[in-house]
Parts: sequence; structure tokens; C-alpha cells
Amino acid sequence: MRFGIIVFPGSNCELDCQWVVERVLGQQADLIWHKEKDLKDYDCLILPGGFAHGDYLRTGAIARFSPVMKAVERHAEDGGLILGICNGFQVLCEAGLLPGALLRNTSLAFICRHVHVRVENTATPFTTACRPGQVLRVPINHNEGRYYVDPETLRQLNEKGQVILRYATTGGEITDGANPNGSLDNIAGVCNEGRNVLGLMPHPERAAEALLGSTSGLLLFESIVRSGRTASPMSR
Amino acid sequence: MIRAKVYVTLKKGVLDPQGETVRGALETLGFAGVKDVRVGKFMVVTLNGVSREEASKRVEQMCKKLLANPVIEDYRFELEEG
Amino acid sequence: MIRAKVYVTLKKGVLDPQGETVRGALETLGFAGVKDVRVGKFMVVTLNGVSREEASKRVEQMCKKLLANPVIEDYRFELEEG
Amino acid sequence: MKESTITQEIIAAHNLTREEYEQVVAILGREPTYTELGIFSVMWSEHCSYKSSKVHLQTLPTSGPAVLQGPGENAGVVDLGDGLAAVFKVESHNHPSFIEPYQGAATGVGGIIRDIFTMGARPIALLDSLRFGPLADARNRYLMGGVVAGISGYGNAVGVPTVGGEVCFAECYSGNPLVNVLCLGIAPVDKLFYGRAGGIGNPVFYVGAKTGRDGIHGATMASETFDEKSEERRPTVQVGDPFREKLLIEACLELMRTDALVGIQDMGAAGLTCSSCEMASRGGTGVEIDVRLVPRREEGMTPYEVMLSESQERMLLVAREGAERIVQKIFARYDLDAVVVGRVTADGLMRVRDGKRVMAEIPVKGLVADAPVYRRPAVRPAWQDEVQRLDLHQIPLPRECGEVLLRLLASPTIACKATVWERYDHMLFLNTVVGPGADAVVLRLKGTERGIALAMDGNGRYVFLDPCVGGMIAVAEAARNVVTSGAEPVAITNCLNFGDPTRPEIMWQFAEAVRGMAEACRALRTPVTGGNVSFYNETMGQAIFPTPIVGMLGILAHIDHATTPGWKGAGDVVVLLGQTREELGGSEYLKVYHGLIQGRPPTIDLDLERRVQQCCLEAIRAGLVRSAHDCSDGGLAVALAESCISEPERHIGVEVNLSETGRPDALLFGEGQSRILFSLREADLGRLEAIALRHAVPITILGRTGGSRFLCTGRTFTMDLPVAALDQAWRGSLPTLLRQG
Ligand SMILES: Nc1ncnc2c1ncn2[C@@H]1O[C@H](COP(=O)(O)OP(=O)(O)O)[C@@H](O)[C@H]1O
Ligand SMILES: [Mg+2]
Repeated sequence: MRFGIIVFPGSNCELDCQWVVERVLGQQADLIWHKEKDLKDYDCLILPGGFAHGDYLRTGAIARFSPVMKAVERHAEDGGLILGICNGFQVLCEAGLLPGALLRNTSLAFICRHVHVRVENTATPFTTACRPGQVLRVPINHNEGRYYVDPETLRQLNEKGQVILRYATTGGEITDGANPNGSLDNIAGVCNEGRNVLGLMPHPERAAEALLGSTSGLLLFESIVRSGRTASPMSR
Repeated sequence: MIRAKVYVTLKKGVLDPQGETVRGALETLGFAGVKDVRVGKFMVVTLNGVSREEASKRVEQMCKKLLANPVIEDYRFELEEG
Repeated sequence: MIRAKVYVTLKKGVLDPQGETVRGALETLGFAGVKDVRVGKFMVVTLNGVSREEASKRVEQMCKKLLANPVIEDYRFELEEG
Repeated sequence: MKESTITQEIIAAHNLTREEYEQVVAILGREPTYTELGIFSVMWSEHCSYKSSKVHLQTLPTSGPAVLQGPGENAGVVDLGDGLAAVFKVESHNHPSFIEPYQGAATGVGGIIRDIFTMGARPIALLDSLRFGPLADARNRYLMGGVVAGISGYGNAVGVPTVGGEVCFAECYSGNPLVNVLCLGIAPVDKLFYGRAGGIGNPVFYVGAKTGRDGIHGATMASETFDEKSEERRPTVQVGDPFREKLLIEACLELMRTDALVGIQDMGAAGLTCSSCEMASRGGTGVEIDVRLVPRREEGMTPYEVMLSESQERMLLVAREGAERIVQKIFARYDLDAVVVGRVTADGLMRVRDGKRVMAEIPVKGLVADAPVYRRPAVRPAWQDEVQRLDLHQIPLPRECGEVLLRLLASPTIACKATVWERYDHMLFLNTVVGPGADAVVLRLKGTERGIALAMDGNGRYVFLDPCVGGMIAVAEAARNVVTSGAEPVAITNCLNFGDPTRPEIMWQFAEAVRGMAEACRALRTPVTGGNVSFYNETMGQAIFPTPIVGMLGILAHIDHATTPGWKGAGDVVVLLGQTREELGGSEYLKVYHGLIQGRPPTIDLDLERRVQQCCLEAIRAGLVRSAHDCSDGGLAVALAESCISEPERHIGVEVNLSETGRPDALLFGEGQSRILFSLREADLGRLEAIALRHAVPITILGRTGGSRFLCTGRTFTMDLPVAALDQAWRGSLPTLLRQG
């Protein structure tokens, strides 16, 4: 399977994503500078974490206008997979490829630590390797991770199973105490209606090797590879 | 030269923890009677070589496209000449 | 009820990386003629049960003590009644 | 433009003494121009010239089998094997952080990162060593909040993880916080770059952000003490732009993969002035710069201002003639300015032109090599004996040792710093095998099976009480922290934070501390590869504790040797390496419980220290050690408690019995050196004893891990506390202290 990792000026997790895809998963991953316009060769695009354009003005606000984003949109429309991690999630929201917005953490502080998230829907290309309700231990690393949507959209998201991950306790309970940033309904990750675009605040690439303390983030990557194997090439 | 003053504020109903923190801090500092604080952005965009109408149109576009995010923010602007 | 609108801006000469980046982005988006962008803060402080004069004094103090960082920022405010 | 004429006031405002000014005139053979005076003033400032510290720094050991580059370049370099090199250095930003904590700390981070990538290394880790006054004072909370936010804001956005550090509190830092930041980078050994201007006629490039009036005279500011007027000098504050710096890193590293680059140096203190003449000095050349070509952010800047500006995120580089296009193309890709502003010359002069007009023409040698060097008078302070006097008979024994322990755990210097490190991205690059919260941070070295350990340490109180011993302990403790993490200590960088060097007692503290450090570095075979001196850390004549900070780099032969302080399971045996003596001088216990900063710091036997460390390493490499933790602040009791609670998701109790005689408080809370706490499986005890015997290191079996209580008994005391209570005291303290007010 071929991954393309989009590099905006100010992105910084691109090498980590590439490391996990290539060294841990044994797949191919190319870095794609944000001025590229052709993404036809890729099965899955990753928008990595970091501070695209310094996160100035609003996170992801400037990056969404990068030349590459037209091709990213096309990739989404054609049913290609897109994984937006942290800053990548913020870019996807700003670009309108995912609903909602990410606001400043209620603590007003940047937070880097491990949290637990519960898998809410395993029927997506990103979560097939997870058990329903499985609790993953993954790090977050953000200043603006408070997910927000208007109530009507929220209702639809829930109805259509687009909420993929929620902050939870180790035991899988959804509580205020388990919510690190004030996200609406403890939402940590959402997908689009077509379920081919996923955005999440936690960093699964940071939980992909036992040496670094957790491997549960790897499940998301493995799901992607698995879906790539089962999907017929014509489905796109 | 035209200077556009752009005000971007969080939509009503969107929680503003920063405003809330500032309010708390003012209270701690002994300022009584502070009911509410909201924190937004104030931008000054200086334009060259455009008419007032043209400037107004452009700044409106800038706000729509980039300066504010309609999901969470409202905007407003004023133009000033000279 | 009095609403104080507080504008906090970076002092002249102080680098504004954010404004500079927004200017670049506007340019890339095809907005011609943007000479300069400066990004500051806009705060609305709602006060209860104080006279206009008193409010003015207090907000001045708030700006000095908390709302603006005198080392790198200037401030200005307006009061609005009702 | 008309330049001001030089008056006595102008000379004084430039912090040059009468004699120094006369030396300037002698070097030039005439009176200096205003621009020249500015250039001399910054180059001869304490910050750039090390004029008061040089004679002492020269006594530090700087070479060893692994050292590829000692002091003198932008950073030190250590061989890691497999063609890789570690580039590392620490830098202070104390004064700017006092004036504007967020931006001061942020630009400090930006500055040290530039020192690292300028050598061809990708910066992969930061550590921060911080000192503040007590948090009961709102101003100190504001300073700490601002500094931590600044490091977080800049470090995270620039994309270099802050993986560790330390924070300590004492009254003396109230008017003068310390912000020391260490950066580590990794480079291929055969692709290191140096700040040298070579090749006559080669173009000199200015790259990065534009120049504004920021921080003019920052270097001279760092060379003065604070008084009421300092606040007025505030407009010199520099604002950092981590986004631009991130682009600068990528652009420079990309350029370094071509063959276009001859030499490169960042513009740090004293900006364009310092970078250009240092590069010429190292290259044995001259340099000519036309300030008119320098990209500017503000209008109407004078040559003086352009030369002295400390605007951030800028570099000076010398490229191969003919390679200009390569440089420009790479920087254009990152939307950064890259402009030829001058040439390398053969005449050994630093020539500054403003278009056609020559504004300055100074022999580089005069600025750098001939800068003044002082052997300032050093006198042991009259009060030294007084503070060292400690009669233990006068110190009442605590009624309840358990309560003391809880108070020590909650003491901000000892308490858990998670509120700080959680604000830092400490995981980026997927190297952080042991993150903040252990004795040292352990990073894997990708492409090898080895790892790197880093620790920063420096107990100002010890150094205040006995500068020489304090200096030794700073090195020894840093090494010990690296060793307990499973690494062999290899080399240090250091940041020497002291008061006003023109005061003889400060100079004595400095000389003594350096003497102690040098001795410890020799004994532990950890040469000094670089560092930084920050003098004038005083406010209103009140100096800080003399605070040398040591940044120790160690290498793990195998990443599997990484060891942490927390117990790993129930039923393991708890063992102490080294020996406990009746020592309480300078301890955190005396300060927290008795309000005393008094006595002599713990004694240190460097030979024993080395043996303890060797023994620890051998045991870890033999796979015997389940957890290792050094005894430092708060002594044995705190070390035991931390081993119970340091891993938030794995609390394990302990039951120990201390059979020694003597004062219980000294036994529990004394900070005797060269002690390491192990836990291991009972079956491995015999092998450990054999290793200890071979190294002639005393070991004591203390007890066993397990349960949910902290049970510690001795001849005259019993401590029995739920582990949860320890955790609450330790983890809850800082958040509470920061929230108050
Ligand atoms: N400012 C900081 N930034 C990041 N990590 C920190 C900071 N302060 C302390 N830490 C972490 O907390 C732990 C304990 O620090 P410290 O008490 O100084 O340890 P030690 O006594 O072993 O030197 C270390 O792992 C250190 O990395
Ligand atoms: Mg330690």
C-alpha cells in the first residue's frame, strides 16, 4: 500500500508517520511538499501533526489554501483514504472535509501526555482491527483540541456513526475527568459521511512501538493496510 | 492607503475559556463588578492603491475566506482612510 | 451595564510573526495591495453597577495590570453604555 | 547620516571602561567611529568575550576519546559511533526572561537550537533547567508561568521536543530567575559544519528573518546587574517566530546536503557583528559587509542598529563562489530571505560599509583575540564560615518523620513537575524511551541499537555553602543520573550562572566552583565540550546562589539497558549502593523543615563516586536491575517514596528497615552523595553482591517492594503511610501552588 504524507511548512510529525508506515508496517510512504498538485499514486494520505504556518491566526487556517489541498479534496471525493492527525485534523476541519472546528483547550494550556480513547465505530477503514469499545492508550499533544460543532451537526454525527473516538477512562467510561481538553461529548476523532476521511487529535504514530510505551495506535494503521488489501482496485 | 480594522469574536454560545480566565484573574486582582469578559482578535489590514468600495469588497472576502472561521466565529470590520 | 471594548496591539517595531504570516497568506490567496497586517486582541469587558467615570478608571487599571503586556503591547479602549 | 561624536557618556553607556576605550584607540590607531564603538562594546561585553571567566574556564578538561569538538565552536561534538555525532550545548536566557518571561524564554530556545543546527546537526531534543523564587509570590508565579509557556510555545512549534529538565525554587531567584536551555542534535560525523569564513572572495550570505531594532544591546544588557532603570530599557525585547525558525532549520539542513556551504553561524547575541567577526576570526580571514544590503523590517535603521540588532531567526553563511544560485533556490523554497551582503577578504579586517561609505574598519584580531582578559580579584567572603557553621545538637529531631516526608515531597523543588513537562511536546521524533520524570531522559539512537541519556543538574544551595564541593556534586550528580538510567557518562556542557564578577566574593565563588567541576570532570572522565557563562545575576545588589548547571550526556551501549526509578513489581529486593553518613548540611530538609540554609554540603569522594557508578552500570548491563534511582534532594526517604509513585499508572508500596544508628532525620533525609537505590529480583542478589564486591562498593539490603503502603522503620522511628498519600503530596503540590493567589 502506498501512503503519501503531506508536508506543510511547519508540519513536524511527517518523519514520525513515515517511520511507522515504513519501519513498523513495512509499507511505502512518500513525503509530499505542500506545493505538489498530483496525488494520483497514493492509496492513503496522511496529514501529519505539527504547526502548519506556525498555527498562526487559527490552526490549519492557512494550510487549507496550500496548492496540494485541491488534490487532497479530489482524493477524498474519489473515496481515497485520508488520515488527519492533530494538526492534520485541524486542517481537514478548516478545509471543510470534516465537520466542526478545534478550539483552544479549556485549560488554556498545551497538553502532551498519554490519554485513553474508546473506539466508537469499528466499521470504518481506520478501525477494523479494533474491537468495538476497545480502549486505546495514545498520546495527545496539542493546544487546540477542543472539538466543537453546532448541536444539529452533532446529532447527525452521532446518528451516522461518524464519531470514531471518544476520550475515556482506562475502563472505557466516558467521563468529564477523562476529557483532557473540553471537547464536546468527549470527541477525539470524527470521520466524514463517506467514512474515508478520519481526523483525530491523538497521535497514533506515537503509540506504535512497545519501546515507546504503547502499541495501540498501531491498530489504526493496521486497519488502513487491511482495508487496502480487501478493497478492490476498482472501488476507487 | 486604507486601513481595515477587523474584529473577530467567538460566536455566542461557544465557550470562551480565555475570557472566563481573564474574568477570574480580574476578580482576584480585586476588580469588582466584572460580569463578563470575551476575548477575540483585532486585526489591522493596510491596503494600498484601492478605492474604498473595492477595499470593502476585498476585506469582506478576506474575512470570509481566511480571517474568520464561520463555524465558530463572527466578524465585523471598519475602514479608515489616510 | 457598561461594556468596555479593549484593543490590544503590539507596539510599533515589535515583530508580529502572526501578522506577517497572514499577510503572506492573503497575498498567496490573490489579494493584491495588502501592505501590512498586524494581529492584536479585542476584548469586551462587561461591568455592572459602576458609573462611566469609575468604569473608565477601572478599565485603565485592568489594561495596565493584566489585559496588556506593557513590555510589548499598547492598548486603547472605548466604553459603551446599555 | 551623521554619526554621534564619542563622549565620555557614550563610552560609559557602552559599558566600556576607560582602559578598554584606550585599548580600542590603540588597536585602531585612532578614535573609533560610533558604529565601531558599538561593535567593540558588544564584542568586548562579558557575554561575548568571556573576559572575566576565560582564565578559569581554561582549567576545565576538554578532551577525551569521544570528544570531536571541544569549546570554541557553536556547540560541542561527541562521537556516538556508526558515523554519528551528538552536538549539544546549553545557553542561558536569564535576563531577557526576567524582563519578558514568555518571549525571553522563547527566544532562548530559538537561540540554542540555532547553535546546534549551525553545526550540521538536526536538533532532536531540548532540556530546560529553571530557577524561580518561591511561588507564594504572585510575581514569581507570573515569571514561571511565562517562562514555561514561552518554552512550550516556541519549542513545540519549532518542532524540537523538550524531553527533560529541572525546576528548583529558592528566595534568591525572586529578582533573577534562571532559564538555561540545552539542545541536542545528531549529525553525520563526516558532515559537520563550522563557523568559519574561508575562501577569499567567497560570498557572505544573510539568511532568515528580516532585521528590526530588536534587542539592540542585548549582549551588554546580559552583562549588567538589574536596578530600577532596567524596566526602562524594555523596548529591547525580542519576539521569537518559531515558524520562521522551523523553516530556517529545514533550509539550512537542506543546504548542508549540497556542496555549496563553506561555513555558517547563527546570529545570536550581538547579531551580525558577532557572527561575522567570529567567523572571520576562526577562518583567519577578513570580512566585508554592506549593511545597505541587509533585509530590514523597519525603516530608517542606522548601520549601528543593523550591526547590533538581535532580531531572531537569522544566520550568516559563507558559500562557495559560484554556488549562489543553489543557496537562493533552497531558501526561496522556504520563503526565506537569502541575500549576499558581503565577501570574505584577505586583509584580516572587519569592514562595514553603508553603500560606498565605510562605517567601520577594525582588525578582526583586535575584536576577538585581543579582547580584554581579566584575572579579577577573588576573595573568600567573610560570611562563608558563618553559613558553614552547623551544630547538629542545636537541631531538634522531628516528632514525626512521616509528616516530614510528606512536606518534603510537596516542597516545590522536589515535587512532581508534570504540570511543567506536560506543556512540552516531549515525544516528537519517536525517540523518547524514558521521558521526563526519571533521573535522566533516554533517547534511542535510530539506526543503531544504542541510546543517549541526558540529565541537567546543579544545586545552587550546595555551591553557595561550598562552591568547590558544590561544583563537584553538580557534575557527580548529573553523571549519576545518567548512570542510573543505564548510560555511560561521556561529556558535559555547562551553564555557569553567577553574580557580578567584579565583586571579589562572586569571583571567588566562580573560581572555586569551576575548580570543583574540573576535578569532578577529570575523576569521572567526562570532559567539557562547551557551555555558557551568565554573570550579573543580581538584582539590587542581591546575587543569586552561585548556580552552575551541568548538562551530562551519556551513551547506552544497548537501548534495552534503559532503566527507570519506579519499582517494577511486588516482591523485589530493595538495595542501597554506597554509604549513608550523618550529613544534613545544605539539605532540602534543613531548609523546608527548619528554615535553615546552613552547614557544609555533603562530602563527596570522587573515587567512591566513580566506583558506585561503575558498579551500577555493570549491574544494569548484566540485566540485574529492575529499577534504579539516585538519592539526591530529600535523601533516601524521598528516593524510596519516588520509586513508589513515579509511574502514575503503577503505584507499588515498599517495606524497608534501616538498621543504622544515629539521627533518624540524617538517615532519612540527609543528602549524602554516591548513593543509588536499586530494586531487583531476589534471585539476582548474589550476582549483584559479587559485582559490588569487585568494585569495592558497600551495599545494604533495605527491604522489599509490594503492597500499597510506604512502611519504613528504624531503631527510633516508624513511617507508615499509604502510597496514595505520598502521591497526593508529590503530584498535587505544584498545580496547587501555581493556582493560588
Ligand atoms: N523544566 C522541566 N522540563 C522537563 N522536565 C522536567 C523539568 N523539570 C523536571 N523535569 C523532569 O522531572 C524529573 C525530576 O527532576 P529532578 O528532580 O531534577 O531529578 P533529579 O533529582 O534526578 O535530577 C526529571 O526526569 C526531569 O527530566
Ligand atoms: Mg535523580
